Amino acid sequence: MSQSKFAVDNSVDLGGIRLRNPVLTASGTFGYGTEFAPYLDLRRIGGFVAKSLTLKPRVGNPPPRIAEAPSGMLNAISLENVGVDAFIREKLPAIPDGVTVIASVFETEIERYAEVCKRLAGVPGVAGIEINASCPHVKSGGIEFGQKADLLGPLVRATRRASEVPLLVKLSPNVTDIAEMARVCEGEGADGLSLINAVQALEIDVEKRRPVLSNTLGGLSGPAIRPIALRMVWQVARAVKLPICGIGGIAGPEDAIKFLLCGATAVQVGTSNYLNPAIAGEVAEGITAYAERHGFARVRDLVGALEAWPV
Amino acid sequence: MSQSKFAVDNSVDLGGIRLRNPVLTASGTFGYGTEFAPYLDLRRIGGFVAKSLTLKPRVGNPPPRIAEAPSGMLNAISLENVGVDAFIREKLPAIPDGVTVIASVFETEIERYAEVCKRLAGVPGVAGIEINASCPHVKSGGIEFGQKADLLGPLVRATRRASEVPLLVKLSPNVTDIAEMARVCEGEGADGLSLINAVQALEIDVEKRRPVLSNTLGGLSGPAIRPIALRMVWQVARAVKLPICGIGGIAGPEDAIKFLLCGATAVQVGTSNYLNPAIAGEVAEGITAYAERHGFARVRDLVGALEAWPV
Amino acid sequence: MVENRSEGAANRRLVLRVEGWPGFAPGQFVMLSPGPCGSASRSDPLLPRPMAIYRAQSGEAERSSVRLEILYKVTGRGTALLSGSRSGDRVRLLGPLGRAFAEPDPGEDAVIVAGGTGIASVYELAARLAPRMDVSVLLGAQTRDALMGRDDFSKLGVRLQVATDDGSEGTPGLVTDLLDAAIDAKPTACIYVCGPTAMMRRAAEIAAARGRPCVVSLENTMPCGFGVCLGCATPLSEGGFALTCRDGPMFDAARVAWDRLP
Amino acid sequence: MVENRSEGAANRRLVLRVEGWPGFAPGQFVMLSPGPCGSASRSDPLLPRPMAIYRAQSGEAERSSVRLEILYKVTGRGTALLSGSRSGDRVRLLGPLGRAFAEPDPGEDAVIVAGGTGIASVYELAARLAPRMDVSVLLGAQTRDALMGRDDFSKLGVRLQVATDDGSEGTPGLVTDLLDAAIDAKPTACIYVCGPTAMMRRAAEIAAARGRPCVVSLENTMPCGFGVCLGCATPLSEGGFALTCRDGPMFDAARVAWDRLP
Ligand SMILES: Cc1cc2nc3c(=O)[nH]c(=O)nc-3n(C[C@H](O)[C@H](O)[C@H](O)COP(=O)(O)OP(=O)(O)OC[C@H]3O[C@@H](n4cnc5c(N)ncnc54)[C@H](O)[C@@H]3O)c2cc1C
Ligand SMILES: Cc1cc2nc3c(=O)[nH]c(=O)nc-3n(C[C@H](O)[C@H](O)[C@H](O)COP(=O)(O)OP(=O)(O)OC[C@H]3O[C@@H](n4cnc5c(N)ncnc54)[C@H](O)[C@@H]3O)c2cc1C
Ligand SMILES: Cc1cc2nc3c(=O)[nH]c(=O)nc-3n(C[C@H](O)[C@H](O)[C@H](O)COP(=O)(O)O)c2cc1C
Ligand SMILES: Cc1cc2nc3c(=O)[nH]c(=O)nc-3n(C[C@H](O)[C@H](O)[C@H](O)COP(=O)(O)O)c2cc1C
Ligand code: FES
Ligand code: FES
Repeated sequence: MSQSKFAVDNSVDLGGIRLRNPVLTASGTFGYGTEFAPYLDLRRIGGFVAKSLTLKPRVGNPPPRIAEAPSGMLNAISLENVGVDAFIREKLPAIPDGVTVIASVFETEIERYAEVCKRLAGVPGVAGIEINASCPHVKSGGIEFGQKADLLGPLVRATRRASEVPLLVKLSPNVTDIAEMARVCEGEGADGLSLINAVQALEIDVEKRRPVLSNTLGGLSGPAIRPIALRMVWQVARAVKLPICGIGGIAGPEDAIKFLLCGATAVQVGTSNYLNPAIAGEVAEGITAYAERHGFARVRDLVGALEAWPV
Repeated sequence: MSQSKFAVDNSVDLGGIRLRNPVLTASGTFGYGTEFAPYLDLRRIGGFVAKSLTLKPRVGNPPPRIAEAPSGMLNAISLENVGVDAFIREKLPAIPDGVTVIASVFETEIERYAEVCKRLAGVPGVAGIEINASCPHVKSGGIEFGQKADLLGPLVRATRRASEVPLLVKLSPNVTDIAEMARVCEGEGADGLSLINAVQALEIDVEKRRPVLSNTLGGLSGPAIRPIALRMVWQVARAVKLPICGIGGIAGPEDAIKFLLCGATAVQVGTSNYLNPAIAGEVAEGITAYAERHGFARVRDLVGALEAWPV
Repeated sequence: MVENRSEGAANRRLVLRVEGWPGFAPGQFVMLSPGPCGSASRSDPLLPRPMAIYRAQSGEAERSSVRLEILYKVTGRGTALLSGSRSGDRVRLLGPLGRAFAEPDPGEDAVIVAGGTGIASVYELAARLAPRMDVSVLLGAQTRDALMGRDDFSKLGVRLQVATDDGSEGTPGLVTDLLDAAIDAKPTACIYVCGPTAMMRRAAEIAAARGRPCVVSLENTMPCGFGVCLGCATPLSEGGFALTCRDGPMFDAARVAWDRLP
Repeated sequence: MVENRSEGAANRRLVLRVEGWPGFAPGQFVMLSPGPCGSASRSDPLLPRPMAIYRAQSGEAERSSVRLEILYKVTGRGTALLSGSRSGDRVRLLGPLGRAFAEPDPGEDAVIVAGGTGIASVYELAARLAPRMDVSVLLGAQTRDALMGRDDFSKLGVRLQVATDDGSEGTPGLVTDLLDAAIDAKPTACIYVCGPTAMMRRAAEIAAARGRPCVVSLENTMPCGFGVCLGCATPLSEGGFALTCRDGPMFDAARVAWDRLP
């Protein structure tokens, strides 16, 4: 282990998206980027994934949309967003130069997913597209696209065809076999995988004797899900060759490093942005410091650098 | 809401197992019962589920077997137990009269599961059998019995035939559709369902750059998983008529009440027993106090007493 | 943390020394860590708690640091943990956040109606308006003990009236019962309201019936406080939602879809 | 909590007032909540921390309460949180747990070897054996500053020797380097060891080579401390595992499968 200081190369390549460093921020937790300007110089991080977009602007669920949980929170925001056209027209231009933006897309039908991707294709400033597969497939009675291989496959195929932009697929954790879903995406030509989305969960108000969320169910995020996310990233890294963006409960540099060691090429910070809007920058700098301390000249050499136990 | 004090009827019927009150303790977190005698009068709780038994005594994984996690812990104890015969011969007789004991069974093959159930059948003091379906099915390369309907169905069928004792099936949370697994168990004649078992997870030691657990993967338990467990209990309660025993992160009476409101007939306290060996008694008494305060004459009237949000 | 003392009932006053404070406008709030930040991080409870800025006084010596006061009530886990913290502890704070109360139109007076912890949101408004116009303040609480900030308000030179549910101080009953008479006395007043939802709704109805403009300060679960999580939706009467943290917490009462508040 | 003060380097001394303490035997431990128990429950960090009972003195007035002392080192989150707690705070404690050190056979002397935080586990043993036999205590630490409990041991009337890695106190080097000479001086001694695994292993090897009985006090992650979670397995040379908390933490060194310790 080297103690000498040298310039660490922080850059990584996430399925064709070249990132200054491996720390992104997660869709839905970073607005459209500009909200963070007072707290964080966006050039300190690798980039951000914008709030998921639908074809038309949508309003979300009635309140309460949020419930606190042990080391986590539940949200049921639903589809609320400005719509893809307003994003391109108003939100993208407001983002400073030199900031990598990944657009996130979700819809209720495959054709609509593809149409949103088409509109994003070739728009300057869109470095990549992330397909949020955790959206319920309306015709299948609430099951998410990301929960069934035969819904996910066609979705990836259609969105792959819709644009040349690097395509990440964001996987749902609410599955028996995450590796199977990853293989489906790889087979259909995705450039990378993001995982995990929030875990389906429920919180109850015992005094009112009803679910806290007006939507009843919500997505659990935050440190509570981190060990689950790490497991899934580790499983997926062993199942496919695609680069992985690790997500789930990252609250500091150590957490991000765990994902890298498990095989993630980059990470996304989610819920923690709310608690400390500068956290993603601190995570990026902490990774560099760790690489220095442990003698890794390139942060990408940390990816998958996990030692196994003797069997 | 009545403020008057009256004698609350705490008893519940869990698939033919009559319980003094709805609070059990979870398999693997309560040893064989006697370990808790210095801290908790076992008559304060509804009963306990003993450590899962295999046909022959087994030793578990090498250390480290435990990793701490945000609001939870990971364990990879594996199959360590005294074996069904020693349980019947030595452990059961040591348990004081009037304490309801449920035996838990796990094995790597269906025939062995059934054999353990046969040996437990008719043994005085065994009030019920809980089938731990979270055991990897050896021939299917690590997938758990509880993760695939066509492994789970035959398992429930065989163990159902092996004894007349009330049969609970403990479900794995590592599935896409927990309701489907519940329906399989109902179809095969189970008397009740216990859920959830620990969630498959991974924790990394960044300084050693290796998994904390010698087994790499472990089961996440504790408050972190409670919102996931509540969601699954709620889903299962809407899918089947079987009574449910709710498990996952219960740390106090409020948590147990959440499970009852979601449709669980009884609950099991797990990890929290380690932090406070008297907690299960406190949970039981807290439920009674809640019922009194909210004017429920019978604790079982709390089961499923959740109000829905207006749609 | 400079001080954290009981103010009667479950109420407490927190005094923080804050460096680099940019100043604030009445009605703004901060996000406060749920309990002190100890020597190591803990992820439970996770979310920061929104708390109105009661008032902020410049430090004597150092220009950049202020004494920031917060009046809070212990209601759940986060506020209970906060109540256990002591002088010398550190808390994490983000703010000031949210929009300020809109000032009354020229020539208008102000009637401020506040109940429970809502009182903490309106002190600064009363303090800033009092030198410039005629201000009536109506404060409500369940009991005399639970009444926050009474003594501070009585030093402001405002017309102060109190109502308590049990009549242990001031008029027995709801503070909104005093509103009609206050409007009678100041027919051109703008009405400012902060308190429990039912109380704000009632006050808004009275103001509407009397044709007076009414501004309410709403609460909502707020994970971020600065408009990014979309968690704090307030349903609007025109349809759709506003974000309580970014578009509020102050709203024109007529814009709020009271029926669709949880 | 009566006191929580620095003892040099990252070490601290915790003094607790405990009611209804049943007494304890040398080598036993308690499970301590990771940080103080505040005014509301927090589930992170979750697990209690095992800590040796350094010593316990009966309270002057009340017979049932004792002053329980723990020497600990701040290594991670739980101990960092503990270090932030102050006099008056409450901690949750379960114990005494585990088996005691077996006494030397009649006619045997005792050589006690302890390093780092392991020193905290052997003070009471030294204190109880000293009046009855010839006791040598060899203490090791990285630096003089990091050496725990030195002054307490020097009051016990034991033969005390110190080694530090950097030579800032006593002999430079490993404490186990002193063991051979100590056995030379006391050829019939029973050897007691507590410290880092590598050090215990080395001491066990020396004891075995000299044909002396050797007892080691092992560490392990312990969620429960009373034998129910099966989380604290120590691999045995005879095959299988023992539970560190229930069957130990003291083990006959010859029974431990050192190669299979993590
Ligand atoms: C803009 C604004 C200003 C506020 N100013 C004050 C003030 O000055 N003094 C004061 O005592 N209280 C104030 N509140 C209410 C205060 O935020 C809650 O009482 C507090 O969050 C409760 O936290 P808890 O941990 O004690 O309760 P818990 O029930 O444990 O909280 C669980 C979750 O629900 C949220 N929550 C619970 N009650 C409320 C509530 N009424 N409003 C918003 N979120 C809630 C918490 O923030 C947390 O995320 C304000 C709320 C808002 C939105
Ligand atoms: C029987 C016994 C007696 C002990 N006596 C003392 C003592 O008197 N003084 C002292 O300073 N330390 C003692 N230790 C070690 C002490 O328990 C650990 O230093 C402490 O648990 C670290 O907690 P943490 O939160 O600071 O570290 P973290 O790394 O945050 O802990 C994470 C998890 O790992 C466990 N863990 C980490 N290190 C150890 C360790 N060395 N041993 C056991 N569990 C560990 C923690 O308990 C926790 O569950 C003893 C350990 C055992 C088993
Ligand atoms: C309030 C909130 C809104 C979210 N909205 C989106 C979204 O629009 N699209 C998406 O792909 N993920 C969304 N997520 C999920 C996050 O991007 C992330 O996958 C998840 O929260 C896990 O990471 P974390 O634990 O770091 O928060 C949202 C999460 C939260 C908490
Ligand atoms: C150390 C440990 C050992 C366990 N062993 C078993 C077991 O043998 N059989 C079983 O069915 N479940 C076992 N479990 C799972 C628990 O019974 C329970 O389902 C799970 O821990 C979730 O509940 P909790 O969050 O309250 O702990 C074990 C859990 C832990 C923490
Ligand atoms: S609190 Fe996050 S948007 Fe308002
Ligand atoms: S710590 Fe649980 S068995 Fe030893």
